[in-house]
Amino acid sequence: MLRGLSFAVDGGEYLEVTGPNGAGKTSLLRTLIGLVHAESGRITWNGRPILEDARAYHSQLAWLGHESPLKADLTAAENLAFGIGIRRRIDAVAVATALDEVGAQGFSDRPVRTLSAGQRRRVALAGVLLAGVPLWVLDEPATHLDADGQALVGRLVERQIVAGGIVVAAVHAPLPVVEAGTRRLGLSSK
Amino acid sequence: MLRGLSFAVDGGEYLEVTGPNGAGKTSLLRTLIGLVHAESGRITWNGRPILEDARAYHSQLAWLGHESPLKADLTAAENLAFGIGIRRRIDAVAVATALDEVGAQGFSDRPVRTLSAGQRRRVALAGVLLAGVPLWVLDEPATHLDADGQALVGRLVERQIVAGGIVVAAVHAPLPVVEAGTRRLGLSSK
Amino acid sequence: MSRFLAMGGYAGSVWPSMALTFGIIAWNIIAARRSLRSALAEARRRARIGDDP
Amino acid sequence: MSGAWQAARLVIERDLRLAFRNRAQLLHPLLFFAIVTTLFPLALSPEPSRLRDVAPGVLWVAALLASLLAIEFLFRDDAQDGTLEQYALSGQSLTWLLFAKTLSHWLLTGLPLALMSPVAAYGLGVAVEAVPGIIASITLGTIALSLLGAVTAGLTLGIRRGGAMLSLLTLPLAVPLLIFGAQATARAIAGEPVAGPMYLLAAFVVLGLTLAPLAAAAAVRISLE
Amino acid sequence: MSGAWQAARLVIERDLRLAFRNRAQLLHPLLFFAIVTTLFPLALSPEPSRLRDVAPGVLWVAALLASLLAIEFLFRDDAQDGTLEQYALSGQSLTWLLFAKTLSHWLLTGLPLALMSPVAAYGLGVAVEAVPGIIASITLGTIALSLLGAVTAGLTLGIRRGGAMLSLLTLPLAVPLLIFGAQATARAIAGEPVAGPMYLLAAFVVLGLTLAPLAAAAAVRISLE
Amino acid sequence: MDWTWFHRFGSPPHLYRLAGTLVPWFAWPAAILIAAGLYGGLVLAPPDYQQGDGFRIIYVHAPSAWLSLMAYTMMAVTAAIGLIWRMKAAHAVAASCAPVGAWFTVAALGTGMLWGKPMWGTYWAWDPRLTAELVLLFLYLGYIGLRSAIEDPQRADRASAVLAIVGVINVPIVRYSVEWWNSIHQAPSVMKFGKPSISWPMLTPLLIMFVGFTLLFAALVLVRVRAEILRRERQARWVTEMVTQ
Ligand code: HEM
Ligand SMILES: Nc1ncnc2c1ncn2[C@@H]1O[C@H](COP(=O)(O)OP(=O)(O)OP(=O)(O)O)[C@@H](O)[C@H]1O
Ligand SMILES: Nc1ncnc2c1ncn2[C@@H]1O[C@H](COP(=O)(O)OP(=O)(O)OP(=O)(O)O)[C@@H](O)[C@H]1O
Ligand SMILES: [Mg+2]
Ligand SMILES: [Mg+2]
Repeated sequence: MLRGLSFAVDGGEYLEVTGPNGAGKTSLLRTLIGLVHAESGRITWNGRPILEDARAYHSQLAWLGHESPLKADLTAAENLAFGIGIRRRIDAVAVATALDEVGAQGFSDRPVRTLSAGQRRRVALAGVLLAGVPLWVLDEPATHLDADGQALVGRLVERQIVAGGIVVAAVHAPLPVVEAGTRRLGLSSK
Repeated sequence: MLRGLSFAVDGGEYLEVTGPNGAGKTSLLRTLIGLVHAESGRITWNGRPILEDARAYHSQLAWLGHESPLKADLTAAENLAFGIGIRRRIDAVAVATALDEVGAQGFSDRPVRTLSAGQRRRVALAGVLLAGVPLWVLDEPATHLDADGQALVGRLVERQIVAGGIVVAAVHAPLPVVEAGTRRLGLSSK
Repeated sequence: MSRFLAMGGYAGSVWPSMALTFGIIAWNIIAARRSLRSALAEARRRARIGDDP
Repeated sequence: MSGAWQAARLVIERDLRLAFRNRAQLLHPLLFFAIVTTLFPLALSPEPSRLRDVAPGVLWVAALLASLLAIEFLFRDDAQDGTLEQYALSGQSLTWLLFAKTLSHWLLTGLPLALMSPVAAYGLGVAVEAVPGIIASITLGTIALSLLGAVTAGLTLGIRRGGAMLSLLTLPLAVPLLIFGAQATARAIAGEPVAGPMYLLAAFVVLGLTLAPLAAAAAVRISLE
Repeated sequence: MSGAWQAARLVIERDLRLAFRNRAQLLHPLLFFAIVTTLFPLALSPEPSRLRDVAPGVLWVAALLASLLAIEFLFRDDAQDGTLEQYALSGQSLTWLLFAKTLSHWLLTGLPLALMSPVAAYGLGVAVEAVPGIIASITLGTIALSLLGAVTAGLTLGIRRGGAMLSLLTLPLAVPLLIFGAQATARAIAGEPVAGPMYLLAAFVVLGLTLAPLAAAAAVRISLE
Repeated sequence: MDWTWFHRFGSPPHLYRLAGTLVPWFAWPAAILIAAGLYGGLVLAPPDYQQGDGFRIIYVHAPSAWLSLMAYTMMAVTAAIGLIWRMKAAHAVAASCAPVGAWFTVAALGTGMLWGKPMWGTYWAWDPRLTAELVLLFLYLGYIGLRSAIEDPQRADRASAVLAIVGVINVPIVRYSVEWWNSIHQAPSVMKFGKPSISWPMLTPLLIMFVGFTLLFAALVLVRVRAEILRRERQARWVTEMVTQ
């Protein structure tokens, strides 16, 4: 499906994947994180194929897909405490700080079931923040977000790359991120 | 939740509902179409309360929510033939034309399961077109769509209001629709 | 008195039945009043902080 | 505007096509029925005379559980992907569309069960003479169950883990069907006349046909809200 | 990086909290078990002596079906909302996380079933002396079933209507458990020694503990692809 | 016909106050009647010539069983009223009947089982009446479970109302099962009481107990109705005014 693609991303870079519907953005990202095995080609992290030590690789990355991985019956804060807790030790303060940062302080103690589409997306983004890992892979991170939320995503991405991290995101509208450090990868449909 | 809201929409008008995440856009639209009962207040269509003859009202409107109402195991064309068929008689030609219009000709005979997020959204939009009704109520119609898809949604909305129909849509980014005939309703989050 | 308590040999059934029934009645009285009290407390709490959640 | 018959035809055709595109679903209740009726002889000692004694009970409990499992899917997929919402907004009578859905559900689950019951009965050592009675009673019973299930499935739609509630709500209401159905089957096996319990089953079917679609539509509307 | 124990504790705590927030789910297998064991006496003739004869079969088939139903939910919600994907990408051993999940699943379904089995047994006319044997055999049986179910639930995750395939895959593999379990129960009821079938059940548990989490993790990885 | 009384009755503040005033008028007579019935049943009534003193369980068993049925019927009727006329107060009554009815079903089952041991030699038999009563308990549990599973009170009201109405079919089954299925019947020692031969000293306390239990039920439901109304109306002005005074 995807063919003739080759790229490398360095620390401090933001790779923006664009392309028309069905171009293969989602497929590309899922391959990058090792959920889908590429039929041919190699994906390396720090020079080593990612599947060689998948657990070590995964402990360095955070993934946000089309759907937000939240339990409808738990509150926003509980979702993060459990979801991120299995990756690294975090306390309630860290969770609250992350929820503040994404503008979720107003609804952090409500079951996710009662949140609107955009509110859920914000909670999911807080999870990415909390993971505290160098590599972020995000599929349309700004869907359902309002203008303010779009700007927020831009700021978060910027902060991550300034701190030396890497962000790979598939988007339809470019994120408001400073040009320096941003690279674009345009997929064409077929 | 929503309070102090009052508006009227006429034929040939496009009402764009905007507002931050959690402002109540989705709730407003679901109340408009009569799926949720307003605790107080009245919603009328042609001067009569919508719940007085809900079936007559519903036969005049098409609804597209956050999720696209498609069966994963049916092809795009089958989905439309069955889904719209219960509303009005349509033939294969009408279905094919509508799918062409939303740029879905390339994948109209593939099971929806294998379509990308944006491709599904296009098929759902074709369903709205095919319903052939005066009132469209759309919740974030352009999610997951590429730039070309956004323009498409704008064109479709324009055509509908030029033909004397009404479109009510909740959006985060304004749709590219000519200003004449467009009215904006900004909800503020409490 | 002890003859009354013996219930003609059926004490093992009669008294547990009475205990069960009146236990359930007592519990129902307590539960009903508790539910009213908690509803009042909840209403009061809401009235204090204003009616919007 | 499509006529009511046209709409019902499309609802049924869509469900049948989906089922045939996804064979596993079609086989599920049958398989479950087959497995339950096979497990019993394994768990009990397999003496033919004792098996024949428990045959009506085993057949009916298996049929009941198999239909019950299938009921969970009656509206679930349609609710999740928004199809039910579209039905409610289609301008057609929701009662009528749901009736069509219930009918297609029975065609896909109850009917195959009824047709397969003689095989299971044979496995339990039942004589051939009892077959018509068994098929008839299971046919009526599964129709009534599908109708009842439409109501309870509608009620449990909005609920997070509907499955649990669904069994809790459906099974008690299904108890009379089980009792009369097993009675009819037992009589059929013993060669006695089956008319009595069968009339009662038929009465449940008639009651269900008149009331269940209405109640189901009310239930679905409530859970869409 | 959280330690493995910490991670397992969080997985279990999350599942338990979700279950207690949603009581209906917690009650589901129990209710199903109660209802199935109630249906049987209704469908069969309710003579105590005949009921006692079929008691081991009824108890075990009911327990098996109840666990089987619960197995469908073992991974389903987590797969749908992306939690399983996050587990696979968490940097922790997926085998270990899924083992924790299986454990919490047993705590929520198998354990209550085992504890409730004496009540159902009483309803079927079984004497009190048989209770320890029944509890022990159902405890072992449900542990083995949960482990087995983790593998089959993982395998059927990617499938649209996994339920059908799940029963089809799990039940045949569960047949040995059913046979030895029912045998142990029958012996307990008859007052005979139960050690023989019980050792076999225990052997299945040990086998399951060593192999099932590995197989489940492999299955889940495949279905995420 | 003037329907204003109907709507006035259905207005939550009115029903709230009315229930408040009525509670003592039901509760105290209930207490007195139950005490009197108990004394009459346990002390004054002579032992049954066949069952001895064992029969005295009837004084709690039969009224509990009767309440379990009455509560369900009342729940279904008020639920139907609430559904048809969209009347919140009726839903509140229906919701209040459920826990009380469920507990008395437990009482009927428990006392029946305790009675069954000496009379039939077993706590439980799969008799149609016993089974139907057990099914009634499951129906109550289903109703309560369905309510608690739906957060939105309006939706919970209407969904559970549909269930209550569908389930009402079980009530006549419990009631008349003894007559319909003569095949697997209760032991004849029970049915003797059905005959007019039962003596007045035995019957009078039973009748007193019936009235007492019914009044008790009314009082319990009224208290719960007040709580239910408050929960539903917590945003209403009259509630805020009332609690802040
Ligand atoms: C778990 C066991 C039992 C259950 C569930 C049960 C249930 C019931 C029910 C539903 C009623 C009907 C109340 C009414 O129609 O108003 C009733 C009445 C009665 N029961 Fe029971 N019962 C049980 C055991 C017994 C036993 C063991 C006896 C006596 C040997 C007994 C004697 C009576 C009598 C005398 C009445 C009142 C008059 C009548 O309707 O015949 N019950 N019981
Ligand atoms: N399971 C599948 N079987 C066959 N084709 C598939 C499958 N899943 C996706 N595809 C196809 O692969 C292509 C790429 O899909 P992908 O989801 O990666 O697109 P995308 O770029 O993310 O699109 P969008 O912007 O709409 O999200 C699409 O043409 C899609 O139809
Ligand atoms: N079931 C519910 N219970 C309680 N609150 C709810 C429920 N559903 C939605 N809400 C709340 O109602 C408000 C409006 O939600 P709604 O989904 O209408 O927002 P929206 O404007 O569509 O937002 P978005 O842009 O994120 O889609 C939100 O604050 C949301 O949290
Ligand atoms: Mg995509
Ligand atoms: Mg919204």
